[in-house]
Amino acid sequence: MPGRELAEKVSGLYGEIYYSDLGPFDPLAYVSALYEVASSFSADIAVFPCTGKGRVLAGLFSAKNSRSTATDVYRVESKKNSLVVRRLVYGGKAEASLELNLPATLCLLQGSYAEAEANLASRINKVSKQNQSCRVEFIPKKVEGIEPDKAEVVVVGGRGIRTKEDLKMIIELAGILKGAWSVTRPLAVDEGWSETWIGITGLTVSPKLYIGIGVSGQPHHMMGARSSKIVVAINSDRNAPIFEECDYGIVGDLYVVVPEMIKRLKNVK
Amino acid sequence: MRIIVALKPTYDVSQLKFDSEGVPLLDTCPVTLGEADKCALEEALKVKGSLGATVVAVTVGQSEAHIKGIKDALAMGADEGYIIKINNAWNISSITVANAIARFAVVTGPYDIVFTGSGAGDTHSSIIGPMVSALLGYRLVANADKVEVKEQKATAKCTMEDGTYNYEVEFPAVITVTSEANEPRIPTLKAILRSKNMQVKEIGPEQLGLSVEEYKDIKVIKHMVERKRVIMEASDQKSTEESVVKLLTFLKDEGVI
Amino acid sequence: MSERFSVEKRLSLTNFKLYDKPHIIVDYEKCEGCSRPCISSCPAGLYSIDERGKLRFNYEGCLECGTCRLVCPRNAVKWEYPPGGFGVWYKFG
Amino acid sequence: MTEQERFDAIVVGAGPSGLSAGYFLAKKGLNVAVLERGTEVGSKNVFGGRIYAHVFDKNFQGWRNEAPVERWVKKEKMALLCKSGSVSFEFEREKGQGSFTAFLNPFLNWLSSLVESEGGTVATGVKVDSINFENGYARGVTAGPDKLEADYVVIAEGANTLLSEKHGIKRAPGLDETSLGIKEVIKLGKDTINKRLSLEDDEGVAQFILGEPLQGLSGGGFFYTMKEYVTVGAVVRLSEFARKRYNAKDLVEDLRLSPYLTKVLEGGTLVEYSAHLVPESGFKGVLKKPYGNGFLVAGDAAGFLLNTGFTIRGVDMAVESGRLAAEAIAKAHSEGGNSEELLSSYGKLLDESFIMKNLRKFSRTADFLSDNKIYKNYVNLACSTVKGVFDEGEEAKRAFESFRKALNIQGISFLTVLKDAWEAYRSI
Repeated sequence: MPGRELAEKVSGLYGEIYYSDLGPFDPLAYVSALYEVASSFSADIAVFPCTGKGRVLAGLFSAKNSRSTATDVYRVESKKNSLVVRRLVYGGKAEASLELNLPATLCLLQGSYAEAEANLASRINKVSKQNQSCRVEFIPKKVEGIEPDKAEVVVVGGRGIRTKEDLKMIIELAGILKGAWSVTRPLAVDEGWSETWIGITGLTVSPKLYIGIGVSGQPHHMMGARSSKIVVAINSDRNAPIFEECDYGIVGDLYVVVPEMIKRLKNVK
Repeated sequence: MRIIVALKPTYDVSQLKFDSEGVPLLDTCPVTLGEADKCALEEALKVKGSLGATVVAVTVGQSEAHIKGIKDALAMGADEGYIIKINNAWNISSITVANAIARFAVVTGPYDIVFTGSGAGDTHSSIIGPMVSALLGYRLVANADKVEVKEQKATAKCTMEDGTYNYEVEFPAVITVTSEANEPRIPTLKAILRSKNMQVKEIGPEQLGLSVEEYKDIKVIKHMVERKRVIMEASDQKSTEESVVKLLTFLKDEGVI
Repeated sequence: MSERFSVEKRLSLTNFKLYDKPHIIVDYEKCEGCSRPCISSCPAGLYSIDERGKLRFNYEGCLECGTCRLVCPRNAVKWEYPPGGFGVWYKFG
Repeated sequence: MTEQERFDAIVVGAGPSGLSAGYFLAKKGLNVAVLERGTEVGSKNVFGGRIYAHVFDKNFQGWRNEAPVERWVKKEKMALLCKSGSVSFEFEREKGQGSFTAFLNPFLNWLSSLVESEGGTVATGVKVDSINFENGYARGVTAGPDKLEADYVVIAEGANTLLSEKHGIKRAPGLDETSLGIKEVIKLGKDTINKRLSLEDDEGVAQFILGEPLQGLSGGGFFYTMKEYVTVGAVVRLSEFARKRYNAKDLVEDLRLSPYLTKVLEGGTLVEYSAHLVPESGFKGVLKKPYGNGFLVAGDAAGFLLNTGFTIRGVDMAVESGRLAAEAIAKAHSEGGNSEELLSSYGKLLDESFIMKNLRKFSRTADFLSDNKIYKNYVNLACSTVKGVFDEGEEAKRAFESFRKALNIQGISFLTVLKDAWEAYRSI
């Protein structure tokens, strides 16, 4: 999406909006645009999303502009000259509270705060084009159906799924529930069965309902799904860590349980 | 070619336990090099094998675990190993770590590539590589799932949230590597014995002109997500039907389907 | 501490650096008809019988004690240690 | 061949015996490598919790200031647990300095640092696959793709004797000759431990437990206090799990949940569950010739473990056998050979050492301890008798009266008791 269009989309949420048309993600070109904006006024807090690109930009930006940094932040309390933040650590198993001096850079976890109302008077500014630091070729992911980070129901397939063909079951279940589907990182990156995955290096989702099917619940995956309202787990291994942090779980063969779920849901509808 | 590999030994998060008050039992948790860090080292060793390179492993901290981490890197095949002697390295700020590595690169450099893991095994902030790149003015490739290094430049495939990026960068560059990039080698007996005669070199913060910043008031406790944990069994046809019916009823009552 | 912990729970408290291939191979054919002392003897409870009466073994959680090798009356347990650096990692011992 | 690929001696296994051998070999100037399969020294080792100090006092100068001792054993306790109650004895020393509690992982790391400070090499993450024999002589080892040469190989592989069996040095032990030790480590906090057991900071309890929770199995339970932790475990013969179908995985939980222990352990956090084999054949089953051309066997692998009926001694015997193996190798080395004959001094040294003296002295113990009557009937007998003596009913009972009644309940004749008592007198 061109920069101008994007900027208009978030108009009302921010007082000053800057955009630039920089092409596909070249970290240094992107951050130098940020440097340019930052040099025009002295910001106390810089906030980035907790995504792959967000973290990269936060690191680049804070090294020059704030030096005080925390990622995976889900609560912020401001003091006079500092921020007390709560962040996830140890793969999301633990939380740490720490104090950051201002100016500070934060990567905020999606779903930590409700969306703001768009009622500000916005001014849109353009930032000049920056020098490329490398050659980039971008292959956007193909998303079929609803995007997981925007859906109210997310059905996720994990290592328990044996073949790509079997993913159809997950997609069908997601369809019936009017939700999105995704997978864990190994299925996306190693097997190439999906363009998206949920987890610390992929998408963070915060749906009303998360259903993990054949998902063991490794911390790096669960960090991407922890803010879901209800977590459901279906797994044949009763020792899978996901059962420790689900609301409802079924210990059983997913190849029996999921078709049964689909059957029941279809009958109801 | 000269390569730095920046390494961080971390608590093996998958093994971490907590006491009844939710305080992490760090004494009983194994500490090892992060998986992504080992992959970063493996990439450097691959370059050493194909193009010839001096691989310098470095970590920030002086605990037993840091020394062991560097020894492991030497056993895997690094040519030199350094610890940057900073006390209480678990609590120092990210910028201090990044600065330490950047200053180290300046003092012992020049280097062509700085490899590091895309994220550490414990915090997984993924910001150290980008910070080092900004501090050194090196180019940056972050989260590489596949790396190929040639004489003058590197190409890398990076999977990010919106798709796949194929980068080509010239040196000097910082390249952060994910744990998908390769299978790190397991040191052989002879490699281990050879590394036994190698020294883990020490370098102090004053030698690097470094000021150390600690995070203030760190408190770590178990992250409790209140979950209901209603677990049902589906071992045969009957129990499967019952569990599924119960599950769907629960979900309706919750108002999520 | 007055609750009983399942063996799975206790194993989840013990540290492991799991190797991706099993270090113990059980010859299930040899097991047919055996009284299977391995099931009661394994302190990690890794041997079990499935619904068809077949022996099942899972090496994940192996404490590397060697008991199953010694109690097997049919020499059906091919027992090796995991490769160097892998397997159970006792922090106390 | 480079220097790194050739050693005077290679020790397989960095347990108490292997590291001791490594230390004394290095001290005598031999080029030695100790190879350990665990990712760090101690990561594969398990024991109950107590070590006897004498062997360190004699051979490791200044060790009391350096070794990671948890607590010095001040109180020795023995508890017989029955359905209706328990009988316990306690012996309290004025000052405990004879044995101490420790965790094996840090303790072995300390020993390992001694080996390295003497110039020896300790390599971890190395699994030795086989010993290389040439013309009937051990000539080194193979680990994965690598071969390593040495004049002497010390086999200190522990109780699970895969290597020794592979090379025909010993046979696989029988189910009555081996026990399984299972242990739980529980974090309780120093103050709680001190308060509940009336201890000062460095004073500890070593406790031996028999009876009900172990369901009459041939074996005993133990409880040790560390600084911040306690260990609870049991050592039971393999034959009991195999033949009686008692579930090994329930053993320590049954013990931990006995009313006798739950109060002490209240509020604790379980942090580790471990299991390890224990060679328990005593004198009868000890490896008769723990040496051959180019190799020696030390520690558990050779069966150097003593169960006196009340205590188990393993680490001190292992350390001493490692030391003697080093002595024998140094002697053979100075004589310029590695033949069985030159290494036979190991046998003589062992024979004169406390290892074999103790094993001989307790030669009848292993058989005695395999009698199930001890674990079931006699524990109950003791409980009923003592209960009778303190009976709160109308009629006060004389001790012998209670004892006779208890005998009746257990269905044991007085003569059997006398015979067993005589056997106990001779054995333990």
